[in-house]
Amino acid sequence: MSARAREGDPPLTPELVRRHGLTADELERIRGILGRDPTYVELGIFSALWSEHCAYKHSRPVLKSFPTDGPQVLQGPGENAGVLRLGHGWAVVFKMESHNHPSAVEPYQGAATGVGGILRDIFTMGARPVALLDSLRFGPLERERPRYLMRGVVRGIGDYGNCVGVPTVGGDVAFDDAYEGNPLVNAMCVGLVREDELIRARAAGPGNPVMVVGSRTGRDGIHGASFASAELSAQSESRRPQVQVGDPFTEKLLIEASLELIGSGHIVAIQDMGAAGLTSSAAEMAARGGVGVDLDARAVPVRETEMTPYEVLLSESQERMLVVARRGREREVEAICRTWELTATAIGRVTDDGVFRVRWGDEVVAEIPGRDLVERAPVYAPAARESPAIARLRERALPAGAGPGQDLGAALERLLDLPTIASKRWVYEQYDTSVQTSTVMGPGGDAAVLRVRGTPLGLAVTSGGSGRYVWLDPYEGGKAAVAEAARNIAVTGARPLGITDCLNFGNPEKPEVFYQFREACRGIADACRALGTPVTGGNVSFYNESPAGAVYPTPMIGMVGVLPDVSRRVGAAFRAPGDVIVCLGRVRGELGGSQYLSLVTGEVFGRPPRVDLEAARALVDCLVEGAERGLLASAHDVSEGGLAVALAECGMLAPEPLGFDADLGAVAGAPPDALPAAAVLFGEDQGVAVVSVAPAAAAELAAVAGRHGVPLAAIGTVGRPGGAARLAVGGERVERPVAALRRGYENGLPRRLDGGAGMSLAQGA
Amino acid sequence: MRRFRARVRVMPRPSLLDPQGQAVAHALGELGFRGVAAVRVGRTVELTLEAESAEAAREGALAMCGRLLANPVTEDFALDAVEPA
Amino acid sequence: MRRFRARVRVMPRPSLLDPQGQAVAHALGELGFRGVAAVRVGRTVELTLEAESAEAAREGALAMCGRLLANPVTEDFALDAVEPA
Amino acid sequence: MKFAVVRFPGSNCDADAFAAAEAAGAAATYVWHRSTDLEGADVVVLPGGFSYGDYLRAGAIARFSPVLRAVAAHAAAGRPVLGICNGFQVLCEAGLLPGALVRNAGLAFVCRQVAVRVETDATPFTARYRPGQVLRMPVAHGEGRYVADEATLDRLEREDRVVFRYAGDNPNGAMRDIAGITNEGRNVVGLMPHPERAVEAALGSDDGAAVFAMAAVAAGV
Ligand SMILES: Nc1ncnc2c1ncn2[C@@H]1O[C@H](COP(=O)(O)OP(=O)(O)O)[C@@H](O)[C@H]1O
Ligand SMILES: [Mg+2]
Repeated sequence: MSARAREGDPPLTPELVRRHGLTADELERIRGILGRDPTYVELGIFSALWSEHCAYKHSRPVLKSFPTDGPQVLQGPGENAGVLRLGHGWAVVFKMESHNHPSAVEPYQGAATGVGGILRDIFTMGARPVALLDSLRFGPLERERPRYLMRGVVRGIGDYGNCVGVPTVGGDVAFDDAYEGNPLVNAMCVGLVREDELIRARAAGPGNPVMVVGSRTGRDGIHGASFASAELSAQSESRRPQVQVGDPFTEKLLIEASLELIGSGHIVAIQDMGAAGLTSSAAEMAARGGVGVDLDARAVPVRETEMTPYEVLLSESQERMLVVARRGREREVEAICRTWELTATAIGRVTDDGVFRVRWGDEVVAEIPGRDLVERAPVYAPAARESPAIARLRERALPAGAGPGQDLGAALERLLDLPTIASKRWVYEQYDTSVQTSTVMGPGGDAAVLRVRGTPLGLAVTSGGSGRYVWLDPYEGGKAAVAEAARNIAVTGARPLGITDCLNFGNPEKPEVFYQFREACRGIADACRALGTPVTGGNVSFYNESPAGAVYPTPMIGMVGVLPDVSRRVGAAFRAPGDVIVCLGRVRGELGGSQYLSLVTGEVFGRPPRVDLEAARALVDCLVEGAERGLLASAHDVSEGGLAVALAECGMLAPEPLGFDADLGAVAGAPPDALPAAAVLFGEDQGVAVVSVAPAAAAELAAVAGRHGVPLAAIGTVGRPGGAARLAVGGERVERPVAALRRGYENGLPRRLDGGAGMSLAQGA
Repeated sequence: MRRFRARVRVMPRPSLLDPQGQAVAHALGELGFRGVAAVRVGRTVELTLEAESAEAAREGALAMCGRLLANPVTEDFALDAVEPA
Repeated sequence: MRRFRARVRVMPRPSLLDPQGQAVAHALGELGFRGVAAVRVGRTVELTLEAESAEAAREGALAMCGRLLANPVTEDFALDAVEPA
Repeated sequence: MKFAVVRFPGSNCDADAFAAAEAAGAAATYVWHRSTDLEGADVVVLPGGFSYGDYLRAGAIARFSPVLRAVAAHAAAGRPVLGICNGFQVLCEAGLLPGALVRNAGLAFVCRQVAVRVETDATPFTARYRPGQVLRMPVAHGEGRYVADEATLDRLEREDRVVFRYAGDNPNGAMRDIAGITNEGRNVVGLMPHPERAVEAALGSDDGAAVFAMAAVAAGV
């Protein structure tokens, strides 16, 4: 039997092929695999599985350079999510994914369904989701559209995560013109599983039934995968797939049902139906297991009338899972699903012929060698060339003395009010951060820390990345993204274990973009090697472009770390008046690409901060040992806004804000080589942390730092509640009541986002 | 200027999943109501407007739907009534 | 049995503060719409019912409002239309 | 002492309530919403979450679950019932407590630690507190603004049935800062803040632990 065209199918024309996002060469390749023309349904299947989103056509060879091994790795890339060993029999399962294009079109549902998808990647591994994080990029909040997008995205993430009962404990948000036409919405999920209860999504056992569990299938998001693989343009408005609507209530039931199914032993594999729906879930599960599947698409429960096999196969309706049950256990599977008020429907079987076969009742509508479908997708090696314009910007000299006669106190106030730096409370108070009662440190500081119930362990999680640095220097920027994540983990006292990533770039067919991608990945790979944090998986999101151009190349890094004893965790906020403030790491006053520089010049240029990977590693080790020995009262790393902002945050974040007195002369160097005051205060050095210690512990910390070769300078003391924040460097002095700084910092987002136009009733106002 | 009351109805597009409507339909069934074939849940916005005429009020209300009251990507709207208030 | 479409409107009691309505009124003002004196936001529930007659469909819909669709403590309801579907 | 923690489809604080009960030294069991058997429990907890997605109105659909008949009977017998967050919403929808919980005045979901004052110790869940004592507990809800008509509010105050009030920061615009109330029999208590999330210092507060430590007062019968 061979697949045949159905009546009413459009004929195979070059136009049809093009609309499926396939090239003439790719069509030839398909003919080579099939030995004939593809049917319309088969064309749809190839289009989805060979889209950039599913096939990684442009990125695979580059991704191969990532380090993926380590003694802690239980599962590297290739499964639904990566898995690392935590100890005490527990493993952490985590993954990050983008939902940029759907969120640009419909921010609320786009973001919500992004959360739903990443949750499913985690619980299909048998893990219970315990935390969500979100990394977001928008255009400037001075404009209405970015405000509208941000409100919708945050509400969508909140409504979904809150409803399923998984706390959203971290993330980051940054704003820049580069993201105005194409926001970034990246969601990360973290789960916990007993090592011996891991399950992998590999179909096995010819004769075993294949079942769909969860929601009915509608015409949602058909061609979503290929949509995600094209630039946003005026035309994409019309090509845009039907918006997918999330149903977190059903997802919650799916979580419980799936975990129970996995624990029951009645199933051999489970996979979520994400991008390209039934097609990709079935094909991938079969290819991983080296088997075939024989499905009847007409058996799939549908929500709309007169759906075609093409639509059923490519629908991206949410909250659905594909399950391979053990033969003869269909009843048991159905029964478990029924207790969770879900339906399970058998739609086919695993076969031993390796063929991906789809029927529609009696007709065979697709018949493709399964392995070829997944593994013979084309791979491209695009040209790579640095943009000379960006190279020039990078090499452009900074203003002498780091800017003309600035009022440094006013600059600090303005930095704290910048949406990128200001408190993200407006965002994270819309998220349930304490459900599941394991959040030991929520958002607001650096990484969040969760306890692992029944063990002494703490799990630290963070996500983020600076697109500016990568734009100016992709290699250094890639390193910086990983190094910053590692610092965020280490300041809590946790040891970094590994990363997931979400690589957001423009159109890889443009040499300038592919250069950024390749170099950023090289930076990430080098940093991961140096820091001992393998890459366990991730996601590539290309074609993040709008008519105004590409977004900043933004590799987002999601990192997890472990604390052997959660009671030793360290917070970012100063704790006690009189504690000694210590600066760890070498200060170089790097203002290239900094927030301060663009504040005073209105431009983004210069060499972004360089990362000395050996020093980064030493700083991590020093922080971890300092926490382990109980020496640190607080620890916070320097990032956007530099030392001055980091110190201000340490003071402001205390439940009752604490003043401080800091003289940065010691880290500025001696004249005539002393760094300019602005550079010391606002340079965004990638390798510095500010810690506070009880006076009695200062000497021991100095010894620890010495052993790790980390430069250490005592720079001041913690002041009293409601006191003044005082900074001195060279002859310059800045003094502000810490309460006033905090008002500005806390108001940055609310004053731009609350009330007024740009609200959306569709998102419940 | 006179006062009018305009009533706008905003409903999710028929082809989109409406989880809320589904849940209500399910609940009505469990409550013993027979014959509930489908439920969709949308919004009503009641506007009290100052306008020169009913026609002007109607036009105003429609413009508001286009700008704010309905999401053009996921919803349809209808103006159900414009009456003197 | 025939099919009917019944449309139910559920509005917050006038005595109750409606912050959503206020926010919409404010936003409409910012968007430049003049003469918006007040806004209230409620719910529309569209029921597709199988019933012997329009009268039976109407009765069914009213009973559903009383049991589930409206909260008597905070909301009023009205049956806006019952039409053959 | 035995707690029954009711699970509706969409409950998501069930495990937290269960753990809080056990931490207080009680036994705990889950009861699925389709069950009508409370398994001999002394105390019933309706936990937080989003029963039926909170579609239509929070708690509106869950209140018709079969288990609610058993809960109502338990309450009518004067035995303790605690509704936390979504559980409070269900109790109001079911008419076991007066008033209603509507959309937060700020129109957004809000999750943060708030200060809550205990107004009365004359309920099985507050017997271990002093009136006037201020507790730190998180709130996490989108529909937590307590509303009722003036007569009902006056009556609640007169009869000492306001159990908890927000002290200072009212996160949802609740009338008269009401965070929790009790019924005429004083055995049914509903509150929006989450005492089960404040039972260990490691979680930021252990002020809520005593809500579950009801030992002697217990069965109330
Ligand atoms: N989108 C978000 N969701 C949740 N938490 C966030 C989000 N954005 C920022 N936060 C939290 O706010 C705090 C400060 O964020 P950020 O300034 O990005 O920290 P850092 O510079 O240490 O990475 C962190 O605890 C972070 O997790
Ligand atoms: Mg940090």
